[in-house]
Amino acid sequence: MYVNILFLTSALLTVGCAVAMLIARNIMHSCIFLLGTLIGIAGLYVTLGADFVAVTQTMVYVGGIVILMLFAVMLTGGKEFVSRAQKLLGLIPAMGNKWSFGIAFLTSFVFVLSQFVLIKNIVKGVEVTKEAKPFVSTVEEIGELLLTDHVLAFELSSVLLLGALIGAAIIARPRKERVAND
Amino acid sequence: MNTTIAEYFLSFDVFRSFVSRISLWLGTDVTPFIVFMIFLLGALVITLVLATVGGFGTYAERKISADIQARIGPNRVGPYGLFQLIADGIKMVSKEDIAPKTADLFLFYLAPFLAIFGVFSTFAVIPFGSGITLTDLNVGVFYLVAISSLVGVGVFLGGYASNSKWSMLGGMRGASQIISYEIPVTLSILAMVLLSGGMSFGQIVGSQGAFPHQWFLFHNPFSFIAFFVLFTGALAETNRAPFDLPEAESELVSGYHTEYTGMRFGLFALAEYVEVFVVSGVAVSLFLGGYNVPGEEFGHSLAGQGAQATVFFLKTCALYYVVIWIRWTFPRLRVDQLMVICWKYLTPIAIFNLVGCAVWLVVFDGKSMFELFFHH
Amino acid sequence: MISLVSYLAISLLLFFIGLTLMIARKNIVAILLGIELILNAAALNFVAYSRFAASNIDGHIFSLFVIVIAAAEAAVGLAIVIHYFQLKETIHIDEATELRN
Amino acid sequence: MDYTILSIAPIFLAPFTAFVINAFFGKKLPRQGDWVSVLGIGIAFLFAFRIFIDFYSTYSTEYYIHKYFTWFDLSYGENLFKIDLGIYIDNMGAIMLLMVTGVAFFIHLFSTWYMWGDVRYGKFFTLMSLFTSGMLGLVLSDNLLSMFIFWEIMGFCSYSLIGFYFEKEKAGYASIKAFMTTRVGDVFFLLGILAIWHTVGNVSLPDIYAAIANGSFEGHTVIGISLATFAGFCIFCGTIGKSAQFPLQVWLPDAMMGPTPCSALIHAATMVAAGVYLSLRMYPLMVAGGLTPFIAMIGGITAFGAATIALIQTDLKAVLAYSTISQLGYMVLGVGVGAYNAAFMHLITHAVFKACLFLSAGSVIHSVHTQEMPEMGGLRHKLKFTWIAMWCCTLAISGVPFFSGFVSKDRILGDALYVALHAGQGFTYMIPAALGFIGAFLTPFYMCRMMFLTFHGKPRDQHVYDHCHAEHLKINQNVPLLILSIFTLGVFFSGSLTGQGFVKIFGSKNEWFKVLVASPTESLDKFAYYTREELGWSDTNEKEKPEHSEYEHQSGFAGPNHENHEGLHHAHVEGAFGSIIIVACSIFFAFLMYIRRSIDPARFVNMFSVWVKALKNKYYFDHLYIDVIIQKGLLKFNNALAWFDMGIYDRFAIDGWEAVSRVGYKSSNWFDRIVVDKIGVDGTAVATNIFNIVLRLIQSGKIQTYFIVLIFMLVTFVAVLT
Amino acid sequence: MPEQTLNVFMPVTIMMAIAVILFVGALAAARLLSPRGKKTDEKVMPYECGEEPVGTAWSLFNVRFYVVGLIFIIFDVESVLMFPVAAVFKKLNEAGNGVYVLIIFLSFISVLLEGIAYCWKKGDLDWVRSFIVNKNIDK
Repeated sequence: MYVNILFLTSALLTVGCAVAMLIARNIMHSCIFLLGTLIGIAGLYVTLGADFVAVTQTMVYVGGIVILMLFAVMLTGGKEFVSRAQKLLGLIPAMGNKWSFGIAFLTSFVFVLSQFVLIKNIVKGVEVTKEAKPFVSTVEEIGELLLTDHVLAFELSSVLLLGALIGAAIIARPRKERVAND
Repeated sequence: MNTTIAEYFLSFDVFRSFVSRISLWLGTDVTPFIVFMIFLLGALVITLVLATVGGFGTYAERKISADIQARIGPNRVGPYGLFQLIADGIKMVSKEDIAPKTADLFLFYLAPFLAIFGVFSTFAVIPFGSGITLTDLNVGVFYLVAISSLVGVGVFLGGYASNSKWSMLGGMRGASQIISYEIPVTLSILAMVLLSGGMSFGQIVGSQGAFPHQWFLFHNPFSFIAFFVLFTGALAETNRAPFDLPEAESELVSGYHTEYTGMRFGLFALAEYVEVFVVSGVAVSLFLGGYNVPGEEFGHSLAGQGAQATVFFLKTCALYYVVIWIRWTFPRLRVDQLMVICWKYLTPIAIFNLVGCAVWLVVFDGKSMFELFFHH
Repeated sequence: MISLVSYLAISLLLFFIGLTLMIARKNIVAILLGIELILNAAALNFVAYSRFAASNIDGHIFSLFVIVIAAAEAAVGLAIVIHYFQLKETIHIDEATELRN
Repeated sequence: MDYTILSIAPIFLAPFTAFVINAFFGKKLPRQGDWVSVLGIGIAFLFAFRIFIDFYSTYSTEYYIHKYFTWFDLSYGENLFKIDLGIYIDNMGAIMLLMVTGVAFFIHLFSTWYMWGDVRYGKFFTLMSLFTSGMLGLVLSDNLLSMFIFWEIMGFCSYSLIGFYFEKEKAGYASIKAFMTTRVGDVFFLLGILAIWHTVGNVSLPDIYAAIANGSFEGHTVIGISLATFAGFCIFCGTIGKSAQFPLQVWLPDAMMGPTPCSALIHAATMVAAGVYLSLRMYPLMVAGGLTPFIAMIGGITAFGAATIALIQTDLKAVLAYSTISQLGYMVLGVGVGAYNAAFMHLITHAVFKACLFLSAGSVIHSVHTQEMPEMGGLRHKLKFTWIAMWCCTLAISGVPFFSGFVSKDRILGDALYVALHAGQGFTYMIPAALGFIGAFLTPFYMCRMMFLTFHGKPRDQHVYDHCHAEHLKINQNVPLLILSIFTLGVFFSGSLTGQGFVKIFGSKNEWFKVLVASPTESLDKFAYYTREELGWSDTNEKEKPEHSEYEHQSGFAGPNHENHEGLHHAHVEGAFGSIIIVACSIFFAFLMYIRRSIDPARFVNMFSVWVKALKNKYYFDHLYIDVIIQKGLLKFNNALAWFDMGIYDRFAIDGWEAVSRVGYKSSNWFDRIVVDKIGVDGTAVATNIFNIVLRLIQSGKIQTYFIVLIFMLVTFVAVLT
Repeated sequence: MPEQTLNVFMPVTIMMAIAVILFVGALAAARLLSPRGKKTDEKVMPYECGEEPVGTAWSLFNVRFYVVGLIFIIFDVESVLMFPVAAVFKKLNEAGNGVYVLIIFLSFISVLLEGIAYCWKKGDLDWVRSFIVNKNIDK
């Protein structure tokens, strides 16, 4: 009962916010709907018994990525989205127009359909365990897996993040010339 | 392992037989319903208590500041001005709700919700006693850190949506300050997770004891430092002085909630005051022995739970007092100092503590300083 | 009743929306939002399979690393967008055609 | 020997660590960290030597090391679907490791002299270390996926090394050209890996061999052709790109824009060797797919065509570059005609003498500060040591008896002759063999021409001659040349001077090379019942070492019909004598032409003026690729751009679906044509037209348009698959 | 589905629901009780010390904020990965694998330290040095 309610709520939140994200005309609102979607997905993780992943999702996305996105939106002109092309042609609003949406919708639909056809058989081939698994916290298992089977990935991810940090810091660093100009 | 308040109640034979009798009487198993009711009641009670505490926070703040400044403080409404809080509440509710005309209304209305949501969701894991914890998640501390980062989004949106320059500056500062100080706080918490061997509050509090020498605060030199890192970080995360730059009233009017009025402002303020209490509670649970009272058997009984909750509240309130004390003692930082303190002092120190705790754990096999000195 | 298929359906829907977002929007940040959705759809699939079809929880680890990579991707991607904006004063995707010739 | 991860991994890790150290701290180290790189590759060499000694003393074709772990396993039910990562060393791998580490070590050593004082001295060594470690990783890999990863690492390194002097515009273009051209092959390679993964469920080499032995490839088809053929073709395309085979040979001559030591590394030990090594590794697949005539043809054309271009080059390094392409053609020809062993042997011998040649050329260029041969001449008086070393290598590459080139190249030619004449294959192999023999005539000629023009005769440009520094013996300059030129002697590879037991090197075995490297096709049976045991790193599934047994003489060839040993031996004798005569004629001819000057080269130029013009333009390949395909397409595309930018949305709006599906259709159409009819496409109107339409649609520079095209490609792919 | 076993998450959900209800309830109460006056121009004007607001506030931003967010997210993710490892550290230490885990843990942290050292050295952690408003947007 509880799981079902949680699932339904989370699924509704996820899909609803995703759709809202799609149709929102304001990029700031899109970001906030992304937040809702991500929290919904965290809820879905909970219904799958993945407590650690759920909380990680919340921590990284809510605390990190969404805030970063909001900052980035502010830095790139915020809501007032200026585009030279827009002025030129006057028919391509930044958030897409009905044609771009139409094309995108059809393309994605075809793609998803083809993927559906492709994986349909694989899904059938997967043996689904029917019996209910008792909920056991995954923290310890994840910790041990990270230290044994996936230790390389664990270590490498730190290197990846270091690379991302350095790379992004170099790219985003305020320009020296700009300082001089001001 | 995962114990909830419902499991605590169901561990009493009396209660279990009571439930089974009702089940027999109704002809169906009512345990899930009872569990739900316990959760609901517990949640309501805790919300009520903490909201009141948060309300009293404003009162305490004014009273203590008055004390420090040798004034009297609120003294008109009720005895010693105790009902000031109710008066404030009524004032909040009955004020007109104004939104700036250029504001982004959707986000303007959403922002206080995110703040409230982020703070209130953390109540679910705060350990008031070994039984009086709504739920003792295995990812407890982690969950608390994660969900409270919503407040940062709320603050940012509050600043953004108002479309006022003061708000914008405050929101920016608030968001970047909150996320920055999350790092040393998380790393300090990580050190305690390391020492206790689990992320659940039950585990962390359970591996401490009632007496100060069993607390993680005095477990080793690193954890001693880690407490101060955490406490400083917590002050900044809750925008308390001397880190109250986002709402620095002398420079930014009122920061991110400049444009908020009435109940919306009230909710922001409530979230803020309650959050201070929550982080004090977390600091108490992580470092100051939490709800621990002497005696194993005693702790499980109902009276023991009362004692535990009392101990917890006392410690937390003491810490709350320190927070207010600090506010009225230290001057506010500049924004560059704020960043320097976070990234150049607190974070390296926190990493150092983490490494120190890990090495200590391996070298001394998890024994605390006192065990090493006196256990022979 | 909740089954594997319900999760897959949600995941497919998220993927669909993410893809549409990626193609339809002209704002680079919005495209990055779409990518986040797609990554999340994939991560959700990992966990769902791990719960319903696998005996281990490797799927959780995978989705953990998906989140890690998403964070790195967002950080670098947004940095590039910001830098691009500083150079060109626009983040309209159709104007980002410097590599064309 | 009991191998653990610690006794194998340093071969890759030592250069890689050197790369990491140099990349981060190179500038702070003394001498900008060059010694770190040299030390790293030296350590790798020691470990490789240890492994080689072990394999050599075991002396068995059955002996191999295979250690792996499962990276991830997505198998469901009966269907294998997983990826293992690991190390696979057999005799071939061991010899290859020794060669790569050894040659790379000497090249590194030489670079410390050659590059000293360069602006980006430290960066050069950083990249060289990464380059070498990429190659070593590729040799060590037991599966195609990690091979591909290292393959791409090498691609990146060659890009940055060729464009090392990026101040020069030409160098920048050359690096982009190299990168983009090899990328064409890489895409096919990846496609081949996917095809194999799809069929076998794993990309590990033993598993692929087992799958071929068990006939798992049979019955599968992709777009109408057999899967083995498809996969083999795709993987061979990787070789074509990386080893600069026809028709993707255009990048290698330009690759000389990089510093000379890096050219030496690219031409000898790493980049181009990787391509041939890959096709040797996947040899059973090529055989199973029936691709050998095709491969032989490509090899023959390359060997011949490049040799002809080399005839008229005046740039010292260009001659060497074309000779490399030509020699690589021989190796591929060897693969095609089933001379597996000989092809590999040629890879090794070529690596040694080509490294030496390039280093010598570097020595010359460093001394005279020019690369143009007409400005040189008479340098033997000043660069005595280099002169001797270079002559050794020239004789080796020419195929003069007792030098290594003779041992290997003539075995390839002998096999080619055999399959062409005696193996009952009809005319299939005739043309490649004939081309190979003509190439064998041309090789000594252009090499001797190069030598004569550079070192002999009178100085043609007195200014250059006077400014040439006389050679002083230096350890880091001359020792590499000395040692590498010693190893151009055939005796090291055949075990004895003649193969019959005369003048043996101490401790060597007769024809050890021929014995040790057995074609995997032969031993496919050993993989037929091969079942994987799940073993971790700590365990080992080496084969038991067999008793030290005398080797029974048996042919090491498979693929094309090789049953008639007698005929094979006969063909070899014929081939050997034939090629000795050819070489002698050729050298004599060059002697007459460039020393005695009794024949005027100009006469030949006049006689074949049309052809020479084609040669000067490198057979118009650059013209075809750049002027026709890219320029013409892009030019018209640019004109259309203004209209198109305005119109794209209208287009989508009005006939959106039609346009989009036309992109998919036309692109695949274009794809087929460009691959199949590439030779035929010489700027005809039809081809450019199709190209224009496609380009106009997909080259809009708008990411989202690309995205839509990509998705429809994928959808088409799925539609084809299901 | 295992319904009983997920009960530990129920209070979390309930708490969240209460937060929602509280928010909605408080606002509804305010809506009922508060006076609603006429929205004059002065009243709904963003506060700018009583002056007419100049331009919009949505263009005031410093790249520094983004760099801070960037450093934060990287550290955040790293600490997330460290959490499960830290949680099993004690257990594995008792099992005798402490040194192995310590080495892995320390190498992970050392990379983290490298990142902070880099940013420190490059001045990304300083605020004042480039406290410059991005003027592009104001144009």
